[in-house]
Amino acid sequence: MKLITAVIKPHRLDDVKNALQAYGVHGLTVTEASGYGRQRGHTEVYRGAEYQVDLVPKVRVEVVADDDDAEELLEVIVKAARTGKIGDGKAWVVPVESVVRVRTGERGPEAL
Amino acid sequence: MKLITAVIKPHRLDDVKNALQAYGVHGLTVTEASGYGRQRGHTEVYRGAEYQVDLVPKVRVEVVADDDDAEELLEVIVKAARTGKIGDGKAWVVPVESVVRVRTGERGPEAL
Amino acid sequence: MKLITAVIKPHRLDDVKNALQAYGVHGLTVTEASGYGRQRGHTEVYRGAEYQVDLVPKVRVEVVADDDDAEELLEVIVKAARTGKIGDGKAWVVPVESVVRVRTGERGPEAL
Amino acid sequence: MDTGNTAFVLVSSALVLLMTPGLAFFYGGMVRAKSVLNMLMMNFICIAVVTVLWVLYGWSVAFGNANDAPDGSSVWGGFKQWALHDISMMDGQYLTTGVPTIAVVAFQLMFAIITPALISGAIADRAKFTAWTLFVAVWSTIVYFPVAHWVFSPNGYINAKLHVMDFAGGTAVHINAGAAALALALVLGKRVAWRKDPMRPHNVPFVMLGAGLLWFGWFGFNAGSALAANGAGSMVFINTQAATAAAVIGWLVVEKIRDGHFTTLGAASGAVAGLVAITPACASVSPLGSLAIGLIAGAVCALAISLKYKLGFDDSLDVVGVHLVGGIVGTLLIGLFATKEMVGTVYTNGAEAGLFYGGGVTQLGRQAAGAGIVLVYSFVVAFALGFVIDKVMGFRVSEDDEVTGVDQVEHAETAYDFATMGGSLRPAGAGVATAAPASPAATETKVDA
Amino acid sequence: MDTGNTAFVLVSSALVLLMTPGLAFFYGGMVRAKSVLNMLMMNFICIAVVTVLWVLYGWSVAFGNANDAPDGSSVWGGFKQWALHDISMMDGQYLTTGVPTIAVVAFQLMFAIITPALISGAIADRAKFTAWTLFVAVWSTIVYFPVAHWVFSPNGYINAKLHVMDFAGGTAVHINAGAAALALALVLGKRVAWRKDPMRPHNVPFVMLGAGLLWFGWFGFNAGSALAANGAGSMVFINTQAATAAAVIGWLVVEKIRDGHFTTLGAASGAVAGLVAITPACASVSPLGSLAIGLIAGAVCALAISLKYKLGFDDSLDVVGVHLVGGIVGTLLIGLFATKEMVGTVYTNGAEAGLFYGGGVTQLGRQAAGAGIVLVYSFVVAFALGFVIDKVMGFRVSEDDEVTGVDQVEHAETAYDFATMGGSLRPAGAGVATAAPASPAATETKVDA
Amino acid sequence: MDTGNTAFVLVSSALVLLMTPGLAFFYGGMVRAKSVLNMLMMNFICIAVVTVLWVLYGWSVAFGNANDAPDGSSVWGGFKQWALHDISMMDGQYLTTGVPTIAVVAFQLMFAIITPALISGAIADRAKFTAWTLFVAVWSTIVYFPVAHWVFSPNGYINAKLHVMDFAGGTAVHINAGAAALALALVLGKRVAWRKDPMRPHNVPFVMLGAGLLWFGWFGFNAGSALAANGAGSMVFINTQAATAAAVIGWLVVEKIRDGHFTTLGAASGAVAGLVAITPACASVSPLGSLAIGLIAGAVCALAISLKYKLGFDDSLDVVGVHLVGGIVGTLLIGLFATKEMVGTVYTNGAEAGLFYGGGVTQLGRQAAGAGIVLVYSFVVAFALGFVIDKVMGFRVSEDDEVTGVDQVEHAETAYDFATMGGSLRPAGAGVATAAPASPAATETKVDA
Ligand SMILES: Nc1ncnc2c1ncn2[C@@H]1O[C@H](COP(=O)(O)OP(=O)(O)O)[C@@H](O)[C@H]1O
Ligand SMILES: Nc1ncnc2c1ncn2[C@@H]1O[C@H](COP(=O)(O)OP(=O)(O)O)[C@@H](O)[C@H]1O
Ligand SMILES: Nc1ncnc2c1ncn2[C@@H]1O[C@H](COP(=O)(O)OP(=O)(O)O)[C@@H](O)[C@H]1O
Repeated sequence: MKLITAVIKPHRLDDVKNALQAYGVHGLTVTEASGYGRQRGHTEVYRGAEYQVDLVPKVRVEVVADDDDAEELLEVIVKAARTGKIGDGKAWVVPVESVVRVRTGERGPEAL
Repeated sequence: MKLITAVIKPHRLDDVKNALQAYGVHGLTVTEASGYGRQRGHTEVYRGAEYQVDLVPKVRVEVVADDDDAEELLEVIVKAARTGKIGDGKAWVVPVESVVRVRTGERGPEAL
Repeated sequence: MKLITAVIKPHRLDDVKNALQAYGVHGLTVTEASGYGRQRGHTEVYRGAEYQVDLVPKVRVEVVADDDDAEELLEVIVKAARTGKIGDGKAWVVPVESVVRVRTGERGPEAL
Repeated sequence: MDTGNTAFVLVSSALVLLMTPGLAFFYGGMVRAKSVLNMLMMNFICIAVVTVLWVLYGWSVAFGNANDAPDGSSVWGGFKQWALHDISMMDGQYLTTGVPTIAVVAFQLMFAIITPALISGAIADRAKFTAWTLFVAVWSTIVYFPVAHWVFSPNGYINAKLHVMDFAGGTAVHINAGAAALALALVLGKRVAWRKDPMRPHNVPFVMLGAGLLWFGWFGFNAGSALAANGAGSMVFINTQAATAAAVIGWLVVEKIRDGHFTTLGAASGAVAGLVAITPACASVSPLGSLAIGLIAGAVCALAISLKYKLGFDDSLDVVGVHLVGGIVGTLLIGLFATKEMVGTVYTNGAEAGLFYGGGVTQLGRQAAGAGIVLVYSFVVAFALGFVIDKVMGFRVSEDDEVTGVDQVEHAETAYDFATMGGSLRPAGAGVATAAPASPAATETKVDA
Repeated sequence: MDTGNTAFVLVSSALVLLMTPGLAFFYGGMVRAKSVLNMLMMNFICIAVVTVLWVLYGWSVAFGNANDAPDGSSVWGGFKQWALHDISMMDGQYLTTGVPTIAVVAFQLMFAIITPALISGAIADRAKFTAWTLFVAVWSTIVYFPVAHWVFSPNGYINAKLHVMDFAGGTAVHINAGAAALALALVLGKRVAWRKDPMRPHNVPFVMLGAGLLWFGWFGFNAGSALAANGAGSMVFINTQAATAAAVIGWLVVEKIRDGHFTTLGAASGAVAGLVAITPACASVSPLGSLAIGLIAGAVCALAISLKYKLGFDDSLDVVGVHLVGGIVGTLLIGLFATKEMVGTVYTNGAEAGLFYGGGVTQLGRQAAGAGIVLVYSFVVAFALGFVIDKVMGFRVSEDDEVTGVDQVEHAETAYDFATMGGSLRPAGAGVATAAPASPAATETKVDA
Repeated sequence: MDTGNTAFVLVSSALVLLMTPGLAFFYGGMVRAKSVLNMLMMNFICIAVVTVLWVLYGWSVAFGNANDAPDGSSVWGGFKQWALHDISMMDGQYLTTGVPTIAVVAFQLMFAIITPALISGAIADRAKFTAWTLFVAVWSTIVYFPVAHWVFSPNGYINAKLHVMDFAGGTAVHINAGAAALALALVLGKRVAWRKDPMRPHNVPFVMLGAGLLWFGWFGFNAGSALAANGAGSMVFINTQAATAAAVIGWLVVEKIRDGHFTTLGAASGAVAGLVAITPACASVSPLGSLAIGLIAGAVCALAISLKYKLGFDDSLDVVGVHLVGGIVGTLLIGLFATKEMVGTVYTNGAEAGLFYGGGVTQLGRQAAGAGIVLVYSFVVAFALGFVIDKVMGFRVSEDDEVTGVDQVEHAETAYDFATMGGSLRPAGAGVATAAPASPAATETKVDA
C-alpha cells in the first residue's frame, strides 16, 4: 500500500476530489496547511507597521491507495490540481505497511 | 520505528488518548482534519441556496512507536476509536528511519 | 528522497524557517497541530467548573528532501527548534518513493 | 402630555428591546460553536412571537384595565383592549406622568419579550426549535401576561393587595423566568455527556458583548420603569449602576477565593446577577443600599451556580443560579434595605420601609410572599406545559442530533466559516446544490458526527 | 423649543447613526471571511463621506428651503444653507414640534448616510474601494439629496404635490437604494465562480448582531421621524415593532415550507424586510395593519430573493430582494391599509386613507407613482454613473484579486488571526517589516491565491 | 425640573456607559487572541471599581461643592457628599438646565469610568490584573477625581480661573489618560519580542464594532455634556459628527500616501482620533471649524502613532498617539477656531474666541496652559504610582506567562473555541475536573508555551 500526500492550492480541492472520485477512489483526508516556497506571500499594514506574511494557504490531501493504483492516482491528482502558476504545490508517495478500517478492523485493500 | 497515523471521529480522541496512555504511550500529535468517504456530509441552506457540505470533521492522530509495539498499538487505537458506525476512519502504519527528541537530540526509542 | 516531519513549538517556526533557508531549502509545508506528551497543558475555569486542557499547541513542519541532505537537514531543524525546555517536540524521517511538482510534473530532486 | 417623559419611555423601550439580542449574545457566547445559532434563535423568536401575541391580546390581559383602578383584587386585565383596540395615539396618558398609553404598551412589551428569552439558557444545545416556540407562546399567555398584571398593574393583587415592591421585575421577570428555567431543565434532562465532555464557552468576547449590551439596556429597564425622567428615575439609574458594579466585585472575589482567578465570564455573570438583584429594589433603596445588595447578590449567585452539580440538574447556562437566585435575593433584600424616603416618594401601594430602616419585618414577609407565589406558579405551569409538549411532540432533539449540533440539525446552518483566506477548506468541499439534487444526500446525512 | 422632542430627535439621530455599523455587521457576517473588512469599510466610508458632503451642501440641497413652504413644486432646496450657513444653534425650530433646525440636520444626515450604505451589499466581494467611494459621493449628491427633498421636505413635490405618504423613507431610502443596488449589480457583473463556489456567510452571529443593532436603531429611524415624543411617535414605535415581528414569522414560514428549516439568516432577513416595509407605512396604519404589512413583506421578500438566480444577476446580499421589494411592498400597502384616523392626525399633505379603510384606490395610485419615480430615477442615474466609473477607473478588482480576497488586496489587511494561543501559525511566518524592506515582496505578491 | 433635559442626560449617561464596552472591543480586537479577555477585563473592571469609588467619595471630591459657586480657586470638592449623602432624588437641580443633581452624578460617573479604561491600551498583553485594578483605584482617586473638578466643576480652577474651554474632556479625559498611558508604557516596558514578532490585530471586525459603539456613545459624551436638549446640545451633536467624519478621511489619506492602502484599522482609528479632538471643542466651533479640526486631528494622529517606534516605547495600542496627541490637537485648536457666537452662548467662564475668529492668541495660551497642567500632573503621578506598584507587587506578568498569554495565566480562560462542529479538538483533550483532581496538573502547568 502507498500513501499519497499532495499539498495543493485550496481552490483546486474540489477538482481533485472529483477527479479521484471519477477514478474510483472514494476516500481521502484533508488538512488545512500553509506553504512556504517560490510563491510569495503578501504584505499587510496595521497602523503603519508592515507585516510580511510569507506563508501561503494550502490544502494537504492524503490518500491511501493500493500499490498498483498509486502511480496512476498520483498523476490524476497532479493533473487535477494543476493551474500552471507558481505555487501549485507538491505531491509525494510514501510506502505504507498496513492499513485498517477502524469500523471493522479490516486490513489491507479491503480497508479502503 | 514506525509512524501510526489514525484518522478518527473527533469525539473518540479522548478515548484513544486514554487507551494509549493505559498502554504506556505518553506522546502523540493531533491535527484537525476533514474526511471524505462513505459517510456523507450534510446540507445547509442560506437564503434558499443549498450548500452540500461533504467533508466531515475528523481528527488525525500520529504516534511514533517502536517497531515491536507498532502492531499492538495499532490495535489499541483502532479499538478505542471504534463506534461501529460508518465513518469511523482509517489507520495506517509507515516505516520511520529515524526519530529525534528536539530538546535533547536523543535518537531512536529513547527519543519517544 | 526523504520526508522530514518535525513537531515543534509554534514560536520556533520562524527560526526553523530561517535556518532551513540559510541551508538552502526553500520549501516547506506547515500545519497547526496539538501535542500531548511530557509537557503538561493547563487548567481553565468557567463558572467554577475546571477544564483540564492537556493538548499543547504545536506546529508540524514537513520538508521533502534529497536522500543526501536529509540527515543534515534533520539536524538543522532540530537545532533551530530547540529551546531546551520540555515540550520541544519530535522530528522523524520517512522514506519517500516519489515526488512531483504539481505545476510542471517534474519528478525527484528537480521537483523540490 | 409630557414630551420629556415620553421621550424617556420610548428610548427606554428601544433599550429594553436591545437587551434581548444582548442576552442572545451573552448566552450564545457560552454555548459550544455547534449550537450558537440555535441559542440566538431561541431568543430572537421570542421577539417575534411575543410581539404578535402582545399586540393581539397580551397587553390587554396584562394591563387592559390598569386605568380602571379597582381596589387591588384584580387578577387579569381582560380582553377589552385586544389588538390595542381603543388605544389611539391621541389617547390619554397611562397613569400620571404624562406618557401616552401606547408608549407604555411598547415599553411593557419589551419586558414580555425578554422574560421567556431568559429561560432559554437552561435548555441550551438540545431543544427542538418548534417545541420551544410553542412553549414561549403558551407560557407567555398563561404565565407571563397574568403575572405581569399581578405585579406591575396598579391594580394587580401582588402589587396593590400584597403591597409588594417590585419596581422593574424581580418577581415578574427574573423569579418568573428562573422558576420556569428550572422546570424546563428538569423536563428536558441533562445534555449528552454532561460533566464528562467539556462544554466551555466557545466565544467569551461574545459573552462580554452581551453583558455590555444588557447593562446598557437595563438602564431602560429599570429607570424607564419610573415612566418619568425625574429625580426618581435618576435615582433608579444610579442605584442600578451601583449595584451592578458591586456585584461584579462580589462575584469576582468569590471566584478568586474559590478558584484562584478573576475570570471574564465571572465578571460578566456578576454584572448580570447585580442587574437582576437591583431590578426589584432600585426604587426602594439608597445608593449605599444598592452597593450592599449588589455585593451580596454577586457573591450569592457565584456560589449558587454550583448547586446544579450538587443537585444534578443541567441548567446549562445557570438561569436558576443567576436569575432565580438573584431575583429572590433582590426581592427579599428590599425587606431589609428599603428606606423610608424612597418608599414614601415612589410607592403608593402601601409598601413600608425595610428592617434596617425602621420598617420592621412586615415588608420582608410581603416580599417573600410575592416571590413565593410567582415562583410556585411559574414552576408548576412551566413544568406541566413542558411535560405535555415533550409527550406530544418531543421537546428535545435526538441524541445523535445533539452530538452533531442543533444548529446543523434544526436550522441547517453552521455559525462560522473562517476557512483560510483565498480559498476555503470546508466549503471547498461543498457546492451550491440548486443545480445538484442535494436532498437524497441530505436524508442520508444523519449517520453520526 | 421643546426639550422633550429635541431630546427624542437627538437620541434618535444617534440611534440611526448606529444603524450603519449595524448594517455593516449584517452585511459583513454574510460575506466570506476574505472580504468582511471591505464590506465594513464600504459602509463606514459612507459615514465619513456623506457627513462631509451633508455639512457642506447636502442639507441645503435637501432641506435648505423647507421652512419656506411654497406650494409643493419644489425640486431641490438650493445652496442657501451651504456649510449649515445661517443655522445657528439659537435658530428657530424646524416645522412645528419645537425641535431646533440644527437637530434635524443631524437627524436627516443619518438617513443620508445609511441609504448609500445599503447599496453596498449588492456588490460585495468585488468592488474597488476608491470607485465605491466616488460612487457614494456622486450618487448622494445627484440622487439622494434631491430625492430626500422630493419625499421628506414639506414642500417636496412627491410629498406635497403627489400626496404620497412615505413617513420615514420607503421610497427615499429603500426603493432608492434598492434600485441603485440593482444597477450596480448589473454594471459590476457576477462574482467569479458565482453559483459554482459556495459563498456562505462566514459569521452568522455577526449577521444577527447587525440585525439586532438595526432593529434597535430603526426605532430612531421611524419614531424619530415624528420629530416628537408624542402619541404619534409612540404609535409609530409600536407599529414598527409589530410589523418587524410579523415579518420574521412571515419569512420563517416561507422558508420552512420551501427549504424545510427555520434558519437564523432567515429570521435576521425577515426582520430587516419587515423594518423596510413598515418604514413608509408606520404612521399611516394601525397595529393590526402593521402586523399584516409585516407578514406580507416577510413572505414576499423571502420569495423575492430567489429571483436573482432566475434572472441571473448577482445581487450578492439581496439588496434588491429585501430593500427594493420590501420598500415597494410597504409603499403600496399603505394604499390598502392606511386608516382615516392615522392619516388625518399625522399627514397634512393631502394624503387619503387606503382601500381597506374606505379611501378608495386614489392613494394606492399615488403611492405607486411615488415609488415608480424614485425607482426609475435612481436606477437610471446609478447605472449611468456606475458605467462611467467602470469605464474611467474600473469599478471592479481583477479576477485574481477577487479570488485572493478584497480585504488583502484593497486594504492590506485580513480580518482574523485566531492562530493558536501561545504562538501563532500564520503571523509566525511574518515579520515586522519596518526593518526589512517589504515593498519588493509586496509587489511580487500578486501571483495567485 | 425639565423632563426633556433630564431624559437627555439619563440617556446620555447610558450611552457613555456603553462606550467602555465599546472601547473594550476596540482595544480587544487589536490585541492577539491570547490576550483579548484580559483586555476586556481591564476595561470592565474600571466600570466596577470606579462606580463604587464614585458613589462612596468620587462624586464628592469632583463635584461636591459645584453648586457652592466660589470664585474659581477651588481645587477639590471635599467629602461633604460622600456616599451621595444629602443628594436625595427630590434634590434641586444641578446648575441651570433643570436636571436633578443625581442625574448628573450618573452622567459624570461614566466619564470617570472610561478615563482610566482608556489607559489600558498602552499596557496590553502584559499587565497583572490585580496591579492594574489597584492602579485604577488609586489613579482615579488622586488624579481623575481632582482633575475633573479643576476642569468640569463650575468653580474648578482650570475652568473658572484659567478660563480654559474643555467642553467634554479633551484635557480631563484624553490628555489625562494619554499622559498616564505613556507613563505606564514606560514603567512596564516593551512586550517580549516587540518589533520582532508580529502583533497584529486578531479580530479587526471587533475593532470596527468597538469604533461603532464608541461613535454612538460619544454623542452622549459630547452632546450630553450640554446637560440640555437644546440648540447648543444639537450644535455639539452635529459638530461631533462632522469632526469624526473628517478625521476618518484625514487618517485614511495619510495612510494611503504613506502605506499605499486605505485600511479598516485606519478608518476606525481616525474616527476615534476625531472624536477625541472634537471633545473639548464641540461647543466652541462651527460645523466648518469641526470639519477642519477633524481633518487635522485625523492626519496628525495618523502620523503620531509612528513616534513610538522612533522613540522606542511600547504603547501597545497607541493611546498616546490617539488620545494624548488627539486631545492636545483638539484643546489647542480651540484657540484658533473658537467662534464668538459659540463661546458667547455656551461659556460663562470668561473664555474668548480663537485667533481665526478675531480673538487673538489669549485663548490659545490658556488652552495650552490647561493642557500642560493636566499632562504633567497625570504623567508624574501615574509614573510614580506605577513605579511603586511595580516595586511592591510587580505590575507585569513573567516573560513565560506573557508568551503563554495573559488570558490563560491571569484569568484561567481562553477566548475562543471554534473547534469543528460535531466534535471538538481542543476541549476533547480536556475533562471537567470537578471529578478528576485537576489541581496538581494545574501547578505543574507553567513550563513554557
Ligand atoms: N521541500 C518541500 N517540502 C515540503 N513541501 C514543500 C517543499 N517545497 C515546496 N513545498 C510546498 O509546495 C508549495 C508550492 O511550492 P512553490 O515553491 O511555492 O511552488 P512550485 O511548487 O509551483 O514551484 C509550497 O507552498 C509548500 O507548501
Ligand atoms: N483512501 C483513503 N485515504 C485516506 N483517508 C481515507 C481514505 N478513505 C477514507 N479515509 C478517511 O477515513 C474516513 C472514514 O471513511 P468512510 O469511508 O467514511 O467510513 P468507513 O471507514 O467507516 O468505511 C474518511 O472521512 C476519511 O477521512
Ligand atoms: N510518540 C510520539 N509520537 C508523535 N508525537 C509525539 C510523540 N511523543 C511526543 N510527541 C510530540 O512531541 C511533543 C513534545 O513531547 P513532550 O513529551 O511534551 O516533550 P519532549 O519531547 O521535550 O520530551 C508532544 O507535544 C507531541 O506533539
